Amino acid sequence: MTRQRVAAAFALVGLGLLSWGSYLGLWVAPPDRYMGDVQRIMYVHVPTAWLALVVFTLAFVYALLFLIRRTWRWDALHEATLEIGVLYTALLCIQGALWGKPTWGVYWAWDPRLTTVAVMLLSFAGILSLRHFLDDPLRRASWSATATILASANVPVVYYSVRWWNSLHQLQSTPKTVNSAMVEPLRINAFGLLALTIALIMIRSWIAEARRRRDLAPPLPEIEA
Amino acid sequence: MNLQPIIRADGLCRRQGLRWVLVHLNFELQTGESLLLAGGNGAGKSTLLRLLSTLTPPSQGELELFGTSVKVNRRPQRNRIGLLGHTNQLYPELTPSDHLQLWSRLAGMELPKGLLDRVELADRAHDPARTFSAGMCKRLALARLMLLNPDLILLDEPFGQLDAQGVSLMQEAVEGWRDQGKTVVLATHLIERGKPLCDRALLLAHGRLKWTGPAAELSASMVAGADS
Amino acid sequence: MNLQPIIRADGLCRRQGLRWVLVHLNFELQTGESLLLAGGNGAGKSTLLRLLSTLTPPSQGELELFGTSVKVNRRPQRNRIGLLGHTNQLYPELTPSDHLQLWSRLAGMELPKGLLDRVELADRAHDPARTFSAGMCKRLALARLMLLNPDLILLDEPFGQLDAQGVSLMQEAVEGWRDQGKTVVLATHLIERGKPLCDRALLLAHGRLKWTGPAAELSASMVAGADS
Amino acid sequence: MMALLHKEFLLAWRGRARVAASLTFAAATLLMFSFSAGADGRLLQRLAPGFLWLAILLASTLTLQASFDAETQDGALDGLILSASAASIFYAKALTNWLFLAALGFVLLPLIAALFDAQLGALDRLMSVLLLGTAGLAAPGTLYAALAGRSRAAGLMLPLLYFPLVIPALVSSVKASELAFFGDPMNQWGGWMSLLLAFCLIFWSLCGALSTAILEDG
Amino acid sequence: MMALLHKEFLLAWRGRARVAASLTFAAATLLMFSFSAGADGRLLQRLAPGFLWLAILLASTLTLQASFDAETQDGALDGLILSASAASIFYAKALTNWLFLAALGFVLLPLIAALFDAQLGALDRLMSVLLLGTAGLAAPGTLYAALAGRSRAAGLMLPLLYFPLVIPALVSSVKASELAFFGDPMNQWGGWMSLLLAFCLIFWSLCGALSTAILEDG
Ligand code: HEM
Ligand SMILES: Nc1ncnc2c1ncn2[C@@H]1O[C@H](COP(=O)(O)OP(=O)(O)OP(=O)(O)O)[C@@H](O)[C@H]1O
Ligand SMILES: Nc1ncnc2c1ncn2[C@@H]1O[C@H](COP(=O)(O)OP(=O)(O)OP(=O)(O)O)[C@@H](O)[C@H]1O
Ligand SMILES: [Mg+2]
Ligand SMILES: [Mg+2]
Repeated sequence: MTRQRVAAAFALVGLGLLSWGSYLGLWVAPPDRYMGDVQRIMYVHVPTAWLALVVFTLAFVYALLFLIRRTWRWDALHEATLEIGVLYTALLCIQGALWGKPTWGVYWAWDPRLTTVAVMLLSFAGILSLRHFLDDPLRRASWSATATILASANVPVVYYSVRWWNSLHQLQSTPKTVNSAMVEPLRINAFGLLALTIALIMIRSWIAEARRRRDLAPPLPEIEA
Repeated sequence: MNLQPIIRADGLCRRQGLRWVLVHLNFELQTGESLLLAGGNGAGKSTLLRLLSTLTPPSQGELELFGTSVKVNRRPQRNRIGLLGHTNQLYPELTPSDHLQLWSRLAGMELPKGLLDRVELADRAHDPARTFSAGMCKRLALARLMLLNPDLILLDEPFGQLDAQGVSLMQEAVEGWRDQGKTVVLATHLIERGKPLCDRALLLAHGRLKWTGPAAELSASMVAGADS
Repeated sequence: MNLQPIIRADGLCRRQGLRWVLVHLNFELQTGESLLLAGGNGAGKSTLLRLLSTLTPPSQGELELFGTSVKVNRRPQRNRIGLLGHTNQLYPELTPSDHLQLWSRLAGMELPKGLLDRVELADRAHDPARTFSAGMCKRLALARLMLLNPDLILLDEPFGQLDAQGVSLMQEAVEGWRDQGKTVVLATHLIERGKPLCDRALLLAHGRLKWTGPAAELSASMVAGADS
Repeated sequence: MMALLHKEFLLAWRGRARVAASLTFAAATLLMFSFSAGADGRLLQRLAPGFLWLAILLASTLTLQASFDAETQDGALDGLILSASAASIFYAKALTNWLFLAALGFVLLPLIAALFDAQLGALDRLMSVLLLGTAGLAAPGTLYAALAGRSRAAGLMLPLLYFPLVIPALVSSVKASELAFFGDPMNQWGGWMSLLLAFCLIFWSLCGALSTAILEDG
Repeated sequence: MMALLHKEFLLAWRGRARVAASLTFAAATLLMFSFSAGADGRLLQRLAPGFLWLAILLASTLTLQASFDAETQDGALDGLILSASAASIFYAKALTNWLFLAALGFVLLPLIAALFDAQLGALDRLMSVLLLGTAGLAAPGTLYAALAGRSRAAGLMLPLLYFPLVIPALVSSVKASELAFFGDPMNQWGGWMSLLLAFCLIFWSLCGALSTAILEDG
């Protein structure tokens, strides 16, 4: 019971902070000098980006822990972080594309950060789909953990190589010093999303664990001679 | 020969997909004993043999082979196990002599002469395995076990697809292993053929252990009755 | 029942790769007769059955089924032939009820009730075939033949992988077909099981016809002797 | 024929995760293309129609092969050949593959538009190119998949036979898509489409006729 | 390990027709690329290095898959796992695949030069890029082929996992080849090669370590 309370508390705090931050971002903060109101997407975009990275980092950690410890808890958390991470990166790409159209004039640019996000999305979506095609729970857990480790090890290399690949075609404006009226909603939203993410990971990993328990604990322990 | 159990299953369970295929198996097998696995279609014989080969891990419960749990490092156990399952573990493009060479090199042993003669494949030694008939593939797979001579030998329907000569070859091989003190586990529906080769029998039905005892006491009616 | 031969082989030869697998076979089978194919491993039984199913064409010689050569249009013949070979002809992802539905629709017939019950797969009617054990797949393949009820039924090692119940199911099926005047050709190494089901026997060795006569006269020693 | 179609849809439905995976595969190929072409946005935009069709082509090899894998794995095709005519087996499979490929193309369109900043100029034209072009791929592809699936090196044989054969379909689809994407000042679209249509007509009938030779013999 | 290597070479030798086929396949892909990129000679020339690597990448998926098909078809892998360590199975396969891909690359070079009218600038550089780049493909590819070959949708899973992973190797190989093809005024070749080398080192060791989890479990 207490676990559920903690998750609910995190979810409530997260939602509360998110709505407060979004209120500040949408109505209180001043519009951007160059981009105008469109720039307000930033208040969700940047927290989504940060959290996506955090969640994938966690996925890597959980995958490693599973391979070392071989306990199902880490697999449940691994599954949860994989799925939430893929969700966030997908959202990130959609938000970014919606923002990119008015600011850059294109939905997508082959800029290192964006490209890395796309590669991450594909890599981890592939791992989710791999999990789907493996019936045996142990195989699923250890093979997908392997794939997660490989994919995570790859992300920095991708970033580095794409940045270099593309060094001549910088499209993105360098992050300008954001004015303090903008910092506050950003920070609030980031913490809100963090709390919500913690709640989501908890809940999703319970689901995974419950499924595994349903799948794995013998429902028929009739002891016979 | 020591009397340490070579196989010890304690609450052994295995789940495949959504189904519990093996449920709470408890049994032991001493080194040098040979075991007959009986049971109807879908009873779980093949699944149990794969568990014993360490190729699939138990979903629950404990399985010890050669005195150590299969959850620990399986490499040393694996070198002592030979499996002849539903598949023959052959490379379609390789010839019998390629296969024998590969297996003996992998095991780091000399290739004994006349092995292909024994399984009556000598005249086809240089044809790729994909051109072989079902029984010829099985014979080649048998040659592998004869070559490697592992300590624990797992046979899934060893008499299937073999002609009369092949069957007696298989029977001789099993008897030879028993004489050498090897442990043989044999799953078959032809229990009349299996009984003389085994000391003990284990009857499975729907993944549960229904009966275990001396092989000679197992009868066809018991197998037929176990399912219902 | 007419006395036209349902199968007539005249100098039938088949070459696989570089090897003549069947050499100058001459035999006839009357409608309603059933034939036991015997022979050692690699004798050519499976190859002959595939020829009889029209799935592989003869390399030389003449093969007539239902009175017409297989070189002419094979479509009408094919609808009257059922083959249960080394493969079970199942789709791994489809369930037994999917399979039955497909087969009955293809043949344009009603799906009789209780078919899955007869092969004891009713409780697994909605599991994909890839999760089935070897014997369960074979049972489903048998259900196909029971459903289609073709005029010429070709069985390659029908008793393999089946448990005792499955074997008697298969025996009953064959007897049922014989009572209906269907023609059954059955290749097996378990000749004691095959003999009571067949009128005539045909002994192959290295692709040649060694002997043909009443099934009851075939003995294990003849089969063993034919090879050498 | 209806029974066969029903079976194909059933197989697709039971393997629907595979369908989703092949979509991701196509997206991955698009990404790979842009990496090997370089980061120049203008260039990428220009190459977009070609990439669209290459992605479809590559995804089609995989799905074509998978569709015959299911048949040959346990010899199911033997049973089919005994109870249905080669042409009906062929057309049922070709039709399903066509629908699948066309659907794949429709899903890739917005992706292409976003990734390569290609305006989806004349959408109706694009749609018809997709429909016709994938039809041009499906018929020879299915036939060759049947042939390759029963030869020894299935994975390799299929593209080997199939790629050279569909070059006309590919070229005219790419050209017609280019005209639909970037405008058609010289009114050539109709010409390419007729070529495509001719290709489809020829190969849907020819492959149907030849399917007998491939599925019934041997 | 030597026994395993010997087996791999034997398999390749017995299946040499397949090897020839994959060469033809790569050539066919190159042809498809040039068709879908259009007939502009200058453009083609510029895209040649990218297409070379794409062709190698696509051919590699096929050969990687074929190399595990032989193992899983009749359960031979089961026997191997019982008698050899996962790492030795993995390295033997990865090494053979590497050699094969490198050889494929060498054979494609003159073809590329002819098809796309690309001068083979610095041949020694090209050779070393090919060696290192194919090494970068071979290690993760072999691991994922082992994994995909035993999951349900082998043909799809392999490229799905493998493509995103080898993007750095692909990008740096393409870049390094471009510099070798067209000259290297800013002396960046060494940088790309170090990146490639780092990628190879990371993944040859990481994949070897992880092969245990994939080949020994389940
Ligand atoms: C890890 C991933 C990402 C991070 C950390 C990130 C971070 C940021 C930050 C901090 C800004 C604000 C910059 C400013 O206001 O000056 C920004 C702007 C922007 N981002 Fe992202 N982002 C990520 C991924 C993406 C993706 C995948 C897209 C998809 C198209 C995208 C599209 C944009 C756009 C269009 C802008 C505004 C344009 C500009 O300021 O130049 N971002 N991002
Ligand atoms: N992947 C799977 N998913 C679900 N059930 C499975 C799976 N694999 C096997 N089973 C089930 O496990 C049971 C035991 O299968 P197993 O192959 O061990 O039987 P068996 O005793 O060898 O039978 P047979 O005599 O027919 O070979 C069967 O009921 C089968 O349906
Ligand atoms: N593709 C091929 N190339 C060369 N020889 C082949 C080929 N296919 C089969 N053969 C040979 O044909 C012979 C007969 O094979 P077949 O499968 O018909 O034997 P069988 O009587 O069914 O044997 P079994 O009892 O072992 O099943 C064997 O010697 C086999 O090696
Ligand atoms: Mg079994
Ligand atoms: Mg046979």
